[in-house]
Amino acid sequence: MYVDVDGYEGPLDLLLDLARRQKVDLAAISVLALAEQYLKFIETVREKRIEVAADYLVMAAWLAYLKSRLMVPQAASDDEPSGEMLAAMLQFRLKRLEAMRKAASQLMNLPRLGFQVYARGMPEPIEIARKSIWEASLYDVLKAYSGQRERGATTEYSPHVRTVWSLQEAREILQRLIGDSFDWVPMDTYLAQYLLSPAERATVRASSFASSLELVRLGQIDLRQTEAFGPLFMRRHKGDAQ
Amino acid sequence: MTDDAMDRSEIAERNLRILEALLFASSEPLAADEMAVYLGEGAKAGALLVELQKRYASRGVNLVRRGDKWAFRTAEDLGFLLRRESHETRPLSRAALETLSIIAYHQPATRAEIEEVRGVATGKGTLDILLEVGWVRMRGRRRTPGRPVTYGTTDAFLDHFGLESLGDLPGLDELKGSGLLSNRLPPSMQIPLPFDGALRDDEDPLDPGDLDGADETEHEPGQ
Amino acid sequence: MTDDAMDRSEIAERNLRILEALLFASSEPLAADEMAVYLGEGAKAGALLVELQKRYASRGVNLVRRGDKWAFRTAEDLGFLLRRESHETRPLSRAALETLSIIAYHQPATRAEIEEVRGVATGKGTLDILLEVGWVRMRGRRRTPGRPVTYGTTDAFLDHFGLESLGDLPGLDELKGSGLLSNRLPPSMQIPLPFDGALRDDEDPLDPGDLDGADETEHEPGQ
Repeated sequence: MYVDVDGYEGPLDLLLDLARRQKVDLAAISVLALAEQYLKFIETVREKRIEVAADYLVMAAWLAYLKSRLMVPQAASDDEPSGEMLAAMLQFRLKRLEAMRKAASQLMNLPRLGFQVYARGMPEPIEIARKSIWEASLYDVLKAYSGQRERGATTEYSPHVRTVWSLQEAREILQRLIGDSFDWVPMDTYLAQYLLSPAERATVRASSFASSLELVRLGQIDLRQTEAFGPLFMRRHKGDAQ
Repeated sequence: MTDDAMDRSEIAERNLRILEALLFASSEPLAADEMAVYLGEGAKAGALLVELQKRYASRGVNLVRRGDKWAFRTAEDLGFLLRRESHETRPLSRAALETLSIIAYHQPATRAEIEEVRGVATGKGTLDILLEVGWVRMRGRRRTPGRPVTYGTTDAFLDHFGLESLGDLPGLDELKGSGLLSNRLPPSMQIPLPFDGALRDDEDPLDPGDLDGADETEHEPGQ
Repeated sequence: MTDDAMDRSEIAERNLRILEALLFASSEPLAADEMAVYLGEGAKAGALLVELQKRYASRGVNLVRRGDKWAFRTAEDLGFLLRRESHETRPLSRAALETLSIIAYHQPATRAEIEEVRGVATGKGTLDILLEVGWVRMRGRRRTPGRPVTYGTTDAFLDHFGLESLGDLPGLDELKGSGLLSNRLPPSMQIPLPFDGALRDDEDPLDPGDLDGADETEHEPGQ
């Protein structure tokens, strides 16, 4: 969770404020003193058990490093930037931030539109008469035509939905009709009432036959046919008697 | 010019500048009284406004009086600057495309005939657009009860779609060949030969007034 | 004066009137090109605008230049008269203000560069507000790893702050001299100037979709 440290906008802002308290030109500040002040400030804040945002801690670590570079004489073989170089960099960043702050306030002090300078209060809008140019290609026209004719054709040739007996349906009906009858009865007799409609005859027979085979497999009924294309007889399976 | 006179003209100029700025920035016309409070003491707003009006009389913007209020307005002769025509290309709607294609193949076709092929009622706007674009025209009136208007295509239609004549519209076999029509269509299906010659035997000429922009009224789709 | 010369001056007057009318009618600055189409053939909009600017220089309303555009605005010295009470806009936050000035002086600038100057992550909403007000725009993408979006100011920014061009930014020369617009130390090497022209060598155009209101996503401050 980010906790704003006393209303500062980040570590650089805090540093800038501390530097200003030195009451000297930024070019003349003591970076070493500034680093110490910053570290002390962060320490105080942490003692108050205020959580400090990571940015501030990163800066603190960097300043501690800077401090050590400034205080310890550089070895000749040292590849790292000198303390003076780091200090100058920090000074530059502070000056740059301060300059941008100043620029911002100068900007806001300019004669601004709507504050010191005004635009026409009653602008006269330009009326635009929109004229459409319609676009279509021959392909679009042909596609539109074909599409419609196909739509028309399909609806013409699918006039009615046929009743289809599902296998499940046929099986339930057969089980109900055969019931406990152990007499051989032709399938068509059982289905007589459903075979009246010529449109449904085929589906009723086909589904019932398929279901009866399933019922035989389950050992619920027996099937018998005495001759080719002869009537199909069904009865309840004997072994299944109660 | 005496010093005094110069001062006075300087003061007048300053007051004129103030009036200009006030009138320019105001979002509504201003009365002389309203503006007077911004002027130097003793200034006569009315007289200054008349002076300002004179100065702008020949400019592109004039100071005009509306009742007892004043405002800057574009000079009347330059009003055309504020009206602009914009041309935008827009694709034809699907309904318009369908209607156009039916008229193209089935012409002369009445609105009822178009609707029969489309399977939906044709909104008034759809035919209007096609008439306005100039691709469709009213040909005549069918000699049947209700005397419905017959529609056909125009030369502009041929021109736009790059056709030399209606005979160039692809027929059934060509539409099938190009894949636009499927091959599974019933053999009974036919595509008419479009006809855009003179009036047919079952067509009367249009009634006087038919072309005055009024659409046929005999047939309003009930939806 | 010869007839020819008179004709020419009449034509010029007419063109000036047209420019006046167009510029008065619009509350937004207009580009010379936009207006040129309304002028007579061969008219030089640029020269005419400079002439018009001269004529209005001492008036209560001035013709001002904002980037490539022109607009009539009330004279700065009369601002105190026109101050409107109702014009209460929420002032920009300090963060937004700083971000604006960094973008103005360092443009084109990426979010990382803005954060480098401020020394703090840019909260969500800071850049958004500037984009929404219309003072800042996404210019392109920097041709560096991650292709960060580059930000710059808009014509509306110039218009709002009454700047003819970015060269008029207050204190710019001083900042240039001190090297504070540089990203690098020492500042003597190269001093970048705020730049709102076409894309630079190290900028790519924005990706499609960049301007759909979505902010760049490649850089989300972790806080």
